[in-house]
Amino acid sequence: MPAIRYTHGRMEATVRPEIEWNALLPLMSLIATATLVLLVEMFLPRGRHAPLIVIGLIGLALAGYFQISLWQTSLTTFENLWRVDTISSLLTLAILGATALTLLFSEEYLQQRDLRYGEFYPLLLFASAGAVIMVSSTNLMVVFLGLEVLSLALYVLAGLARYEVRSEESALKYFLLGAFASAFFLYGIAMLYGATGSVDLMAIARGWGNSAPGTATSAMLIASVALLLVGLAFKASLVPFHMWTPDVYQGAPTIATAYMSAVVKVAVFGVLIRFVEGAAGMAGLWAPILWWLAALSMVVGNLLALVQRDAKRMLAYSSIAHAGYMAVGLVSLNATGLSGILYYLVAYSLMSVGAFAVLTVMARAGDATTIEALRGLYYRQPFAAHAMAVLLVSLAGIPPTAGFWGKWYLFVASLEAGQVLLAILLALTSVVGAAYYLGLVFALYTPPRETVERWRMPAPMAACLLACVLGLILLGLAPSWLTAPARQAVEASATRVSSGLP
Amino acid sequence: MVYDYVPIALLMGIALVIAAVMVGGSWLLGPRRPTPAKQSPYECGMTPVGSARERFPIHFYLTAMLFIIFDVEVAFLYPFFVVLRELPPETRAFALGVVGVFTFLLVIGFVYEWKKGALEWEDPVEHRRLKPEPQPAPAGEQP
Amino acid sequence: MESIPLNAYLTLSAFLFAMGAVGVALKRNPIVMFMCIELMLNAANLAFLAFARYQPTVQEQVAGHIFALFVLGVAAAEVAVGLGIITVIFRLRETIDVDEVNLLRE
Amino acid sequence: MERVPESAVLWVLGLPFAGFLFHALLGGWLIRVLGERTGKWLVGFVGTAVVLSAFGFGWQLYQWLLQQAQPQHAFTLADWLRIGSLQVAFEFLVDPLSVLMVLIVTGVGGLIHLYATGYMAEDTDYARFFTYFNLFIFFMLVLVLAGNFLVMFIGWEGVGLCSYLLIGFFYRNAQWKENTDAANKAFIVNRIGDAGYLLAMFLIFSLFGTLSFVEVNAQAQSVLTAGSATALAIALLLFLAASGKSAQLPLYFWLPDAMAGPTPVSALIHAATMVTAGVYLLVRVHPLLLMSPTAMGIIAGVGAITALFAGTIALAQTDIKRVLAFSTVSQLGYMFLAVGAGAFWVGMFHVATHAFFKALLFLAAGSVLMALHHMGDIRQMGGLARVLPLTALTMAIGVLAIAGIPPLSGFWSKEAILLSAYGAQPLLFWVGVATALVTASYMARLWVLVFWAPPAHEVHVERERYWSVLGVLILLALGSVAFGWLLPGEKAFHEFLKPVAESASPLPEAGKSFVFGVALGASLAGLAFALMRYRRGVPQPEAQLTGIWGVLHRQYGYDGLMRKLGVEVGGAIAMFFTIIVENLIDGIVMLVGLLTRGLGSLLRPVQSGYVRSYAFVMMLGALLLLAAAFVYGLR
Repeated sequence: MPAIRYTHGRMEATVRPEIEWNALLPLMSLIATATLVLLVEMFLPRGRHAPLIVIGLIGLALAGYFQISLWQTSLTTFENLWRVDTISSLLTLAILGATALTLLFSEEYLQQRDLRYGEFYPLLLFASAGAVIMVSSTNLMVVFLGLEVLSLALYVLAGLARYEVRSEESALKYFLLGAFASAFFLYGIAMLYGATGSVDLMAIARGWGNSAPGTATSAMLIASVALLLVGLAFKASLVPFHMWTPDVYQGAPTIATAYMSAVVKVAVFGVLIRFVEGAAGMAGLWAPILWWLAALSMVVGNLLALVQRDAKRMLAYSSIAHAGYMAVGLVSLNATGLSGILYYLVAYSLMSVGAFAVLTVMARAGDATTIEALRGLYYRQPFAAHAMAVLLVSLAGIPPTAGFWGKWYLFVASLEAGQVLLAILLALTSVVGAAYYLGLVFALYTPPRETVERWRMPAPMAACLLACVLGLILLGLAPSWLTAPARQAVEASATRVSSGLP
Repeated sequence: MVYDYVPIALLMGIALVIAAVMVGGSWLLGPRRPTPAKQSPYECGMTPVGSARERFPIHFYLTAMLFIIFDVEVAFLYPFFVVLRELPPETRAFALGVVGVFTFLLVIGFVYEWKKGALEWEDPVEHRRLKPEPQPAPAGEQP
Repeated sequence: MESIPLNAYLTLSAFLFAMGAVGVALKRNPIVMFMCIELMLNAANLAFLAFARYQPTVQEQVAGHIFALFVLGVAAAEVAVGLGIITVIFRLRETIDVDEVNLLRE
Repeated sequence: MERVPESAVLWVLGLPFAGFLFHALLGGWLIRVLGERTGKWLVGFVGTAVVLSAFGFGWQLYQWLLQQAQPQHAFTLADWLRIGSLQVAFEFLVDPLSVLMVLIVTGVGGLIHLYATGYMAEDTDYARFFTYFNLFIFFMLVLVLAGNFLVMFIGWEGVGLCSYLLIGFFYRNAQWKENTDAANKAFIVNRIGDAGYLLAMFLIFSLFGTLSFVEVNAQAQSVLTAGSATALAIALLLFLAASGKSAQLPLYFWLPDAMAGPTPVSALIHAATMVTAGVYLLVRVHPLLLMSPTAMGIIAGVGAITALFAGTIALAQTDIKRVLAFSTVSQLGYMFLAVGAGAFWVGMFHVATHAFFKALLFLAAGSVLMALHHMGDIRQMGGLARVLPLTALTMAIGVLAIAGIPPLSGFWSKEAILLSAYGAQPLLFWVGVATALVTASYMARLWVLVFWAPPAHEVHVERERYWSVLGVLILLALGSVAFGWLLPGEKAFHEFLKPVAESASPLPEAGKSFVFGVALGASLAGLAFALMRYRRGVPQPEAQLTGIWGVLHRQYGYDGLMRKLGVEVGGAIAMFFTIIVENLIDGIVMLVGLLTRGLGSLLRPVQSGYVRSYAFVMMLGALLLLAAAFVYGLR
C-alpha cells in the first residue's frame, strides 16, 4: 500500500504505513539500551563500568528474547523496508550473542590497558544495532544505513586506545578504506536505482529479466552488481579487498578486534546471502567473480597466516581465509551452501570471539601478542590455554568441533554444485590452515624459558570462554540443532523469493 | 533571457563601487602607522599565512566537527516541516511522534557532548591526560 | 526550461566518482583523501537525484531524494569520525602524512 | 506402544554428566574454599549421589519396561548428522539388555563411588578423581543405552579415554613412569580393537544403509547370507573390537598393567563394567554373529582358551591385584565362551554376577592394600583375618562365589555357561571345567595367603577405619550371595532377557546333573588343593618364581613377546619408516612447507602498510571486478 499518493503534481502523504511493531522490538530495545548506557555513562565516575555492562547485558537479553519470540515468523513491514524471517532471526541472535560475549571480557582489558573509556560500551551496542539492521532488510537504503552505523562505531572502537599510535593507525586505515568501500557500495546502489527504480536487492533479478541485452539498463545493472560486490567484499575482507584486515585487526584494541571479527562477518554475510537470493538470476555474472574471490581469499589468507609472527595478525589472515570458505558456500548457490554459511557464521563467531578473548589476557604483559609472547601460556593461565586449544582446533576444522562441520557442509555444498576445484582448494588450504593453528597450540603448551607467575582469570572472562568452548563442542556434537533450522530458513526464503512474495 | 541578469549586474556594480570608495577613502584619508597585527588580514584568530605544518588549537577542528554533524542532522527536519501541514491529522500526530524521537536522540547527543566537556574551550581533562610518549613498542615488532 | 539529458548528469557523476577514486589512491594527506571520498559520495548523490528525476512514479522519485538526504547525513557523520581520528593521529605523531603512518604491515 | 519415559533416560544420562561438570568446574575450588574435610565430603557426596540417583531412574525404567508388551523401545533425542545418505541421530534404545546394564553400571558403580569416598580420602587429587569417575559413568551409560553404532562409539571411545586417564591417575608418585606407561599401553592396545569397531561399522553401513541396532538386527537375515565371507568378516571385526575392550586373546595384555590405577578404578572399570562392554556389544548385535557359525566357533574357542590361559597365569601371580586382573580376563573368557556357544543371555548373566563378586573382590583387596600401605605382594602377607575380620569374611564370600560354590551367585552363572558349552562342543566344556578347577585354586590361594597362612614377616597393619569401605563390602557381599537365586533367580533373569538375548538353542536339559556334578567337583578339588598347599605360606620354588611358576608368572612369555613385537618389530618398522619413508615424506612435507611459506613470504611485501597502496590495490580490484562483470554479463 503506498504511503504517498501523487495528485496534480503535488505530493500528498495520506495514510501512515502499516507497522508491525513486534518486528522492530529487538532493534528498538537494542537502541534504547545503547542510549541508556550512553546516558548512564555520563554520570558515572571515570573507570566505573560495571553498571554499563549489566545494563548492556540486560538489554541484549531483552532484545534476544524479543527476537526469539519472533522465531518462525516471516513477515515484512515498514513498506518492505524491514524483514523478519528465520535467517534474520538466526543472524540477529548470533550478533546479540557475540556482543554479549564481548561485553563479558572487555572490562578486564580496558582496566589492564588503562583504557578507561566508557564510550566503549554504547559504541559496541550501537554497532550491534547497525549489524542487526543490516541483516534484517533487503532494502539497500536500510542496509547502507546499518552498514554505516556499524562501521562508524567500529572506526572509533579501532582507535579507542587514544595514546597509542598503532591503534590510531589502524583506525585511520580502517576509516579511509572503509569509507572508500562505502562509496563503491553506494554507487552500486545508485546504479541499481537507476536501472530498476528500486533499491531493493530483490529487484535485481527482476530488473535483469526485464532489461534487454545491450541496453543501458542492463549495463547499469551489471555495474551495480559489480560495485555492490566490491563494497561487500571489502567488509567481508575477501581478497583483493582484504588489505585493511591484518593492519586493523592487529592495531585495534583486542576487544574491538574480537567484536569486529565476529559481528562484521555475520552482518556482511547476512547481506551476501540475501544478495545471492535476490540476484540468483544473474548468477552467470557474479558467480565466477565470487569464485575467484573465494579461491584467492582461501589461498592468500592461509599462506600469509602461515608466515605471521603475531597471533592477532595471524588470526586476521585466518579470518580472510574463513571469509573465503564462506564465499565457497555463496558460489555453490544451493541450500546446503547457504545454510552452511549460517552454521559457519555462528561457529566462527564463537571461535573468533573466543580466540581474541584469550589474546586479551596478554594485556597483562604489555599486550604483546606475538607467538613468542604466547609461548607457555598454559603455565600462566591454564584455563585460557585449554580454551584456546579447543578454539584453535575448531578453527583448524578438526572434529568433533563445530569448525569441522562448518567446513564440511561448505565442502559438500561445493561438491553438490559441481565445483570440484573449489572443493579441493578448500580442503587443501584447510590443511595449510591446520599447520599454523596447531603450531600455536604447541606454543601455548611449550614450557616457558623462565619461571612465570600465574595469572588470575576474572570470572566473566572465564564465563565467556566457557560459553565459546561449550558452544563449539555442542555444535560439533549435534550440528543438526543448527543446520536443521538454517536449512529450513534458507529453503523457505528461496521459495518466497522465487514466488515473488515480498 | 539576458535581461534577466540586469539586476544582478546592477547589484554587482553597486557593490564594486561601494567597496572601491571605502578602500580608497581610507587609503587617501587615514594615517598610516603599520604594526604587525594591523598588517595581518585578520586581526584576531589564527595567522592565515605561514607553514601549513604549524600547530593551531585543535578545538577549531573539534568545534567544526560538532557543528557539521548537528547542522546536517537538523537539515533532516526541514523537509519534514514542509510536508507536515499537508498531512491528515491522525498521521500528523504519528509523524510528530517520529520527529520527537529523532529530536530526542539529537538532544541526547548534545547533552553528551556538553557533559563530556567537548564544548569547553579550555579542556581540562584533555590537558591533564595528554601523555608525552605513551607507547613503548611491543616486543617482537616487525622491523 | 529545457531539461538537461540524463546522460549529462551521469557523465558528470561518473567523472566525479572516478576522480575521487583516483584521488584516494594518489593523495598523501588523509584530509584530501577524505575529501576525495566525499567527492565519490557526492557523485553517487548526483546520480540518485538525476535518476529520481526520471522515475515514473512519485514513490520511486522520493526514494532517490530520501537516499540523497541520508547520504548527506552519513557523510557528515563520517566527517566527524574521520576528522576525530585524524586529529588524534596529529597529536600523537605531529604529522598526518599517510606514508609515515605504517607501523602495521606485512 | 507407549512412549519411552524419555525424561528418565535423560536423567540417567544427565546426572553423571552434571556431576562431571560439577567436579570439573567447582570441585577443586570447593575443596580449597570449604577446607579439606567439608570440601571432600561435598565432592564425594555429589559424586556418589548423582550415580545412585541415576540408579533410581534406571530402576524406574526397569519397572516401566516390565509392564510393556514390546521389549524394545527406541527413541531419538535429536538429529545428529544428515549428510547425503548418511543419517544418524542421537538415538537411544531402551530394552531389557540396556536396562540391565544401566542397573549394573549405576548400582555397582554407585557403590564403588561410595567406597572411593573412603579409599581416596587422603588423595590430593580428590576432585579430579571424581571428575573422571563421573565422566566414566556417563560415557558407559551412553555406550549401553546407545541405539546405533555411532552413538555407541562415542561411549566406546569415551570410556576408553576415562580408562586411560584413570590408569595414569597417580602421575605424581614414584611409580609415575610405570603408571603412565600402563595407561599408554591400554590406550594403544585398545586402538587396535577400535579399528575393528570402525571397520565393522563402515562395512555394516555400506551393506545395510543404516547404523541403527534395531534395523540392523532385523535385517541381518535378509541382507547377509549365512556363512558368507562378508558375514564372517563383520562378525570377526566386531569380535576384534570386543576382544580389545574386553581383554581377550590376543589383546588381553593391557588389562593386568591397568591395575596401576586406583583400586576403585580397577573394580569399576577394569572388572565390573567397561571390560564387559565387549560382551555387551556382541550380545547387542548377536543376529549378525548368528549369520556366521564359523565366527561363533572362533569366539567360543578364543573365549575358552583365554579363560584357561589367564586362569593358569593367575596361579603364579604375586601381586594381589594382578591375581584379580588375570581372574577378570579368565572370567571374561567364560562370558565369550557363552556368547560363542550361542547362549547370549547366559553371557549377560555372568556379566551381572561377575560385576558383584569381582567388584567385591577388588574392593576387599583395596581394603587390604589400605591396611598395608599399598604393599601388594601376597608372599609378604598372612594372618590378616584377625586384623581385618570383615574384609576377610566378605572376601571369603567373593572367593566362594567366583569358585562356583552353591548357592552363591557365581555358581548359577558358571553352571549355565558350562551347560551351554556342553551343548555346543564337549571339548570346550572340558576346557571350561579345567578353568573352574584353576579358578577355585588360585582364588583360594589368594585368600589363604592373605588372611590365613602364617605371616612371612612382621608388617605394620592398620585397622579398617572407613565405614563407607566396610558398608560397601557388606552390600556387595550380600549381592554376591543372593544374585542368581534369591533376588532375581536364574529363571526370572532368563525371562527378562528372553526377548532380546535368547540363546540360539535351548540349554540341554539332559546333561544338567552331569555338568553340575563335574563342575562342582572341579571347584571343590581346586579349593581343597589350594587349602592344602598354601596353609603354611608359599612353598619355596613358587616364592622364588622358578620353573613352571616362573613361566606362569611371566604369562608364558606372551606379554614379553608382545612387548618385543611392539618395541622391536615395531622399532624395526619404525626404523624403516624413519630411514626411508619418513625421510621421503619429511622431504616432501618440508618441500611443500617451504614452498607454501615461500609463497607466503613472497606475498608479504604486498602488505606494505601504506594506506595509499591499499587503496590503489582496492581500486584496481574494483576495476578488474567491473571488467569481469561486463565480460560475464554480456549476453
